Amino acid sequence: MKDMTEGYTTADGRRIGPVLMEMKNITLRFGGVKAITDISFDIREGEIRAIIGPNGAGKSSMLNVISGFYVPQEGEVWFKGYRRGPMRPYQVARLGISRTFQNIALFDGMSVLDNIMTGRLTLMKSGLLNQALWWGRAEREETEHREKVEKIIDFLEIQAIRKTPVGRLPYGLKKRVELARALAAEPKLLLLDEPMAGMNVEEKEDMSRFILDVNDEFGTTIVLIEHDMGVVMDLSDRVVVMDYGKKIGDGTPDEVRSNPDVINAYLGVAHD
Amino acid sequence: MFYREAGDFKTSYADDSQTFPIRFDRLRYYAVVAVAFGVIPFVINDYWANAVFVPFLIYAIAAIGLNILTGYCGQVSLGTGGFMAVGAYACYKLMTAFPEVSILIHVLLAGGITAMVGVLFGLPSLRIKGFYLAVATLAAQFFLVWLFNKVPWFYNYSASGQISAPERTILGHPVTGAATTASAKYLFCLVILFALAWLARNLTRGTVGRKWMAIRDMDIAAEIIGVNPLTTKLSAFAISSFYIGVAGALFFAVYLGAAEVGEAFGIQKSFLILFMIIIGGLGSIFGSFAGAAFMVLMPVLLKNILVGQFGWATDLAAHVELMIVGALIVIFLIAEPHGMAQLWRLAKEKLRLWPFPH
Amino acid sequence: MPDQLLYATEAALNGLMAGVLYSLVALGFVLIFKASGIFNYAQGVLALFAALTLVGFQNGQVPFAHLINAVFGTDLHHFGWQLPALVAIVLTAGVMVALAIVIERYVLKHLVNQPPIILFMATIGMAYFLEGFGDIMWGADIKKLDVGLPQGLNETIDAVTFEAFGYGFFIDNLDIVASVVAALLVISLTLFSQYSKQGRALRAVADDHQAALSVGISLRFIWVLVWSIAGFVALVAGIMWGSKSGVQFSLSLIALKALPVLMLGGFTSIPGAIVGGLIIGMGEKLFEFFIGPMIGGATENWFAYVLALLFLVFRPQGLFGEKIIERV
Amino acid sequence: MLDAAKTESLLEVNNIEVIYNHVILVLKGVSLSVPKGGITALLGGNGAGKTTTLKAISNLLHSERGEVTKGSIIYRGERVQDMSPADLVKKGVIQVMEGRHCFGHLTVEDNLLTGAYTRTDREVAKDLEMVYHYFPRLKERRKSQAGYTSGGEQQMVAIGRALMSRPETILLDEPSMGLAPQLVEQIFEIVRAVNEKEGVTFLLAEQNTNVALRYAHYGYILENGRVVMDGPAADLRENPDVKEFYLGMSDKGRKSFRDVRSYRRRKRWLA
Amino acid sequence: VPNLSYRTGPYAPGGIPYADGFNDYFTLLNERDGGIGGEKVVNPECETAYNTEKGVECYEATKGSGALVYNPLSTGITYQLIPKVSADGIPLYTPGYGRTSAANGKIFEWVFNYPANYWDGASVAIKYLLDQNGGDLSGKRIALVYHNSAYGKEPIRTLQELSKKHGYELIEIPVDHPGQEQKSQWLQIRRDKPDYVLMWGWGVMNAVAIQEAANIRYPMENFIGIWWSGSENDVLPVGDGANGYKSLAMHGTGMDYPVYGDLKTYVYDTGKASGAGDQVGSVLYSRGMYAALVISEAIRKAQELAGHSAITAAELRNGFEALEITEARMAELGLPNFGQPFAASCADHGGPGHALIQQWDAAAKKWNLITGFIAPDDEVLTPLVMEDSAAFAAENAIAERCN
Ligand SMILES: Nc1ncnc2c1ncn2[C@@H]1O[C@H](COP(=O)(O)OP(=O)(O)OP(=O)(O)O)[C@@H](O)[C@H]1O
Ligand SMILES: Nc1ncnc2c1ncn2[C@@H]1O[C@H](COP(=O)(O)OP(=O)(O)OP(=O)(O)O)[C@@H](O)[C@H]1O
Ligand SMILES: [Mg+2]
Ligand SMILES: [Mg+2]
Repeated sequence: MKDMTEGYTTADGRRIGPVLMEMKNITLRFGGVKAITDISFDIREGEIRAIIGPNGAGKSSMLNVISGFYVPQEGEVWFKGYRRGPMRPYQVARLGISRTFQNIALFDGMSVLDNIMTGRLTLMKSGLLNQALWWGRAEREETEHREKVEKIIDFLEIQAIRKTPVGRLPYGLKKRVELARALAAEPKLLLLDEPMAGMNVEEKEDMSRFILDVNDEFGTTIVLIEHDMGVVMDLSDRVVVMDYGKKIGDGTPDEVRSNPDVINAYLGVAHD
Repeated sequence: MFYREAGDFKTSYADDSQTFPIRFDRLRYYAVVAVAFGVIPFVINDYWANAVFVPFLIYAIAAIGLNILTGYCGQVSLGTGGFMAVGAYACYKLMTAFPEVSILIHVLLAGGITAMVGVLFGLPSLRIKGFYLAVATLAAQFFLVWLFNKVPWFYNYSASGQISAPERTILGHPVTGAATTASAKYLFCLVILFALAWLARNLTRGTVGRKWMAIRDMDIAAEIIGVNPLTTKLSAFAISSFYIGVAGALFFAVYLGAAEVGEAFGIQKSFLILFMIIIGGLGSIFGSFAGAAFMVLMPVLLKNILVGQFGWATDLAAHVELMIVGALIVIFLIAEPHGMAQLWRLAKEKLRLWPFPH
Repeated sequence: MPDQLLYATEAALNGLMAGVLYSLVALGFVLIFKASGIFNYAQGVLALFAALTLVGFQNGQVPFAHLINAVFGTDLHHFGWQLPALVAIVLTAGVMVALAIVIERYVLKHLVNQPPIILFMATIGMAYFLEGFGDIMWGADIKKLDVGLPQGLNETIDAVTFEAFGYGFFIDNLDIVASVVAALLVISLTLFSQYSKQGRALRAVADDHQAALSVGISLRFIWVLVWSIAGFVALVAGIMWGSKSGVQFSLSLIALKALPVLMLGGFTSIPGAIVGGLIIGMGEKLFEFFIGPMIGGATENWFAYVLALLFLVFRPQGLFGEKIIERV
Repeated sequence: MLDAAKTESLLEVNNIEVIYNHVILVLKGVSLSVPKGGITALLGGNGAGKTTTLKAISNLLHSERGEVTKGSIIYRGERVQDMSPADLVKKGVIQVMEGRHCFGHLTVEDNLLTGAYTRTDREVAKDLEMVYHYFPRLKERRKSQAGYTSGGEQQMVAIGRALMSRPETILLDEPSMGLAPQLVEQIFEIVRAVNEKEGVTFLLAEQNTNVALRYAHYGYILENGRVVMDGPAADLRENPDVKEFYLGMSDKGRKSFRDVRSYRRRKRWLA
Repeated sequence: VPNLSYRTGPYAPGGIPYADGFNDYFTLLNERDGGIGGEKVVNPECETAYNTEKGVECYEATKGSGALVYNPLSTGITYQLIPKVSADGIPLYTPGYGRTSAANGKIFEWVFNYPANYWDGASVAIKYLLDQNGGDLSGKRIALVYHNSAYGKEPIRTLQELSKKHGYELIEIPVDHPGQEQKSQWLQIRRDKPDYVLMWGWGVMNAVAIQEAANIRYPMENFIGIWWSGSENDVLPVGDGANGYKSLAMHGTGMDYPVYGDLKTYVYDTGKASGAGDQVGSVLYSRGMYAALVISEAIRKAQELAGHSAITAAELRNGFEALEITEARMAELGLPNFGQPFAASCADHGGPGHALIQQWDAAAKKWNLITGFIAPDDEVLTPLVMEDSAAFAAENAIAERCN
């Protein structure tokens, strides 16, 4: 076993750091429905951590717990070595956690560019008056941030639709814009909820490439929920498997793949 | 083919976030401004000023204000009339208490006071959403009107509760009171509108505007990506109320000259301004102008046509006018739910493609 | 009982009754909101229009007399008949159905899938139109509406309470009738929307127009149905309010009294409209009665809203409204 | 296996053009023919126009400010373009919309029952049991509001709802989206079962080309608003371009998503 | 003479008959006499819907075309027009409504509100009650039910002053626009059992109030409305319950006046009647006619003073100021015992302020006058008028005239 406290280096030479976030004994209920039951796992710096499980297992709920939208009835969330107290989601975002959503949550009334710019809101500082007069800091800031955003736009290859209102985009491009918005915040931890749903193989390949590049270039830690086992197994370093709100497996893709519980509950047949 | 935007030739991002990125648009804008400042003041008469231009300018301010709240931040408000009343009464109290201070300052202060009141009534928006909020803002509407009607301090204990604007001057020209000339009224309102529209434009194209729009389009997602709903919504309420307060102050002091709160700032006003922004286009400054122009001009026009041209009896004309206004609103909404601003955009899109469709 | 308590009870009872009258208007709102997510501002004008039409039929007024006379120089006013109330009511109900069909055909149909605020504005446009139309059709003068409902002090209650407390309570007969009618309406409408196939379809339409279309729900039919029912409810409200105050433009402003009721009860709940009405009616009457004189009176307009607002802060969807789904 | 050439075609789409908002031309002449009792797949990348095609058929375009400006849509020999979606459902064509579109405030069960809105027979309860049999997860959640169920559960509701109307033809828009792998197989098994047992015709838009081509009889590939290729599913599966770009197979079998990092441009059939 | 009327909106039922009466009288003059002094009077109508903004529009639209005088029948529009007409030099005639202190001609050069105003009305009502009670109201309780607006609030000050003088207790009960629902107000009255109820209402509020009063069995003869609460519109919808209700009146009503003969010949029978023609003889019709009559007399006077017939607005003002209408003149005009005689002066734009009391007879559907003209208590009113007009003068830096 590798040294798990201080991190390790993967086979392809990426550096995985110490634990960034730790979920301890999380339980989340909605009235009578137990969405998550006593789940613990950790996320290491720089790794791609996948969460898989059948529909309704509680994966998205887990992301919502991480991003502060759901408050679990029991359990603790530790981030960067500190216990995270009760926080509103926007405060969590300011810690450097950003995400995409399963049911696309873009701002339909805005252009692609503006949507991505909203990702940088937590980083922009100019005041109301400044903005109103469009002087000095406001204008400078706008230009600076615009440059950064343009880099992301280039990176995700969505230059052509920069000014299109997002409402008109097809599903797959929306997902890409959502990723761009999340990236624009320059997060430490990026949460992706089914980023490849509704894409064909080629588009999935593109998306995989983006995810890997983000992880590589910026060292961003990524939590990924995905139903395409090919993608999960190829991309992730470690996988948590949930079923009916419980954790039924946790480990490297290979370990998970051969876990009989997982095969039984989720995979159906052994995937290669 | 004069409408050209072949490709994106901007070389800097600052250029790209200009208000009018297309040259032709920019020219047209300069032309409009030139006419508004350089021609109209010299030809305007009492009728045009009082029946058309001054109300249009003032309503445009109010419409921009409401558009910030409703069009940009997504919080539907039916309390506009009440907030205009706050502006009007604040202005009245200031004018009578500090006669030596410039009316311009009074108007702005009145806006400031309205902003504070707006924030107060904006607090419930943190929990209440959609139509529930819209109806809840009626509480502000009715309460404020009642307050100004009931507390004699607000109307300086006058016998009937009416307030009348005393004469005040700017640079020696009266801008309120009976002696005001048409062009003074017009210019005073125009200058304020111009400045406020410019500020609104700046606010809406930058960070603040994006926060508002994010809240409008999907408040939960906005909060998760780091928008603080409290400050964002309240800032929208504050700024919107500021505009509406200024509009209320001008409405009373410059336009009407005397006002009775229930009549001048009743719920009808709230609806009227809401109409303006919806017909004009939610989330568009240009739309606020277009909507205000439409709602001010149309009844005047209809009346002049029906009564003046066709010689109908006034009551018949008034009823037909109501029907036509109602029908036009519906027709407009059916033709283009996103308002005149969108119609304009689509027209431009078509023009740009012209003469090759698609 | 001490006097104050007696007065309070009387005020509260009357408040409850007034609340029922508000509820009658609110019911129309709820129906339409439930069925299509449309916040129908025209409900008040609908009530006015229904009442005008009813009076017109009853008195044999010539519709559009004013216009006809103006155009043809004739002097028409009345057909010279008097219809029995029941016949007039049935005819008016027919007119309301026709109106529903027209509204669907020329307005709603073209606004499928639009954001709620657009639909709301369209109903305001319709309100303007109907107002002008009603005036042209029947004239803007004040009219007396009498379909034979009892009005005024209820002797029995007065006598009984006088026996018991030494102070006779004032309860208006009209209010009693209104309460009975409202109860019947609420029960039947609740049954309809809870237990019929159409009821389920209504709620589906409110949630998602497109999806409703995709499963084969005919928006057309649903809307005509609901607007007809709402028109009928408006007729009932129009009769009650018209008997009270005569029929003329101001009748349409009762919509404003229904809004806080709606807000408090929840936009989507039929029983909510009644409960909301009762609470609002009682609250505002008691407030006006006891606190009003201290702060200058005429508090009813805003108090109802403030009361509703307070409730909303604790339950943003109103007492019985459907929870607003917040998920990502 | 069905032979497309021999069976009569139930639905004919002839050279349709679709314009949104009067300016955005999305479909530029799409023709399809859906054979009776077959499963036809509509494939293509993001924004190719699959959803638009399906909506054009089921007449749901109107509510999105889109319209069919050219061409015709014939169902059982009858022009259906000007019919209301409700009438079309009565004729037996129902669409499962992309992105689930459940009635959020209704319970799962009520959602399913709305599917039976157009039916007048007495076997609704039986079909409800059938849907619950297909999707046991829904039975567990039958009393909860659909708005609060998970993404996959909503997808099941949407499909189940369509089945409840006992349609003759189902237009399925991305049924596999967001479903767990074994459920994807299961859904396609259901599609096949319903198709074979009850003779229901399917037209399905799918991104998951792999599965879609395994279950479909015939396929169309759409790109940029045009049909660029069509043929029996088996043939398409063997086509090298389809293999590479839609199935993610290279000569050496499936390649890892980790390895596709280098920049690479998709081959276009149309420039 | 523009007619700023309102035939739509919440107050249409009041606006329609008034506008009809106003128009018909001028039509009569034109048809019968060929106008006034040979000049035909045109009175273009402009719909305000009781709305101040439309009022402004109407004012601006008509003032350019040689408008001589305005009569907007709305207190709100009046307030707004006062500064405007003063600047433009056009008289504003507001009989029985508007700004009461405009009676002080020293300050309000361009505004005339004779023959009577709200404060006169309030005072006359109290006078009448004094009469009924043998000159003593002390210990009595009088409730004022009023429209919660500028208009409704007008009498409060006067009634307060009078209560000091006569020792009655005043209970103020406001009713918000539009006044459809007045349960709590009338329960309050039922509880407090005031000896008398006065009402300053307009529009639907009147009918509802009278209905509620009937419902709680309030003795109708103790319920007195201002002249704006005393038209057929207010009592007819209530039916029998309204029997015995009283209201003030500035003038007679009904069709028993010779002028109706001429109106019939020259106006109604020639199809020139304004509106639907079904309002003839009603209280508000009579009032509109009365206003037109006063204006026409002022025009006559002005023509006389100016020495030519095509007078200007400023000349008309002089006519208004010098106007004197005697009973003999009224009889000559076909309206004997219709209105009170009065004479204006530079300082007095308010007239004597006398008023009648009328009572509704539900069976006959008819108003009956039950008193002669009663004079107001000028001792109390004059200082109030002075005070209020002085405040206006101070606010607007107006110097007194007529000294
Ligand atoms: N706000 C809520 N109220 C009630 N129940 C909820 C809520 N959110 C989630 N649930 C329930 O919790 C369970 C887990 O939902 P979740 O969305 O986390 O599933 P998931 O694992 O993401 O599934 P999928 O793969 O289908 O998206 C589901 O059964 C869902 O119905
Ligand atoms: N309402 C609309 N208004 C304008 N353009 C639209 C609208 N809906 C779709 N489009 C455009 O039509 C094109 C085709 O969209 P469509 O949704 O049919 O694609 P699709 O093949 O279903 O893609 P996906 O696989 O992503 O769902 C896209 O380019 C999209 O931008
Ligand atoms: Mg999920
Ligand atoms: Mg699609």
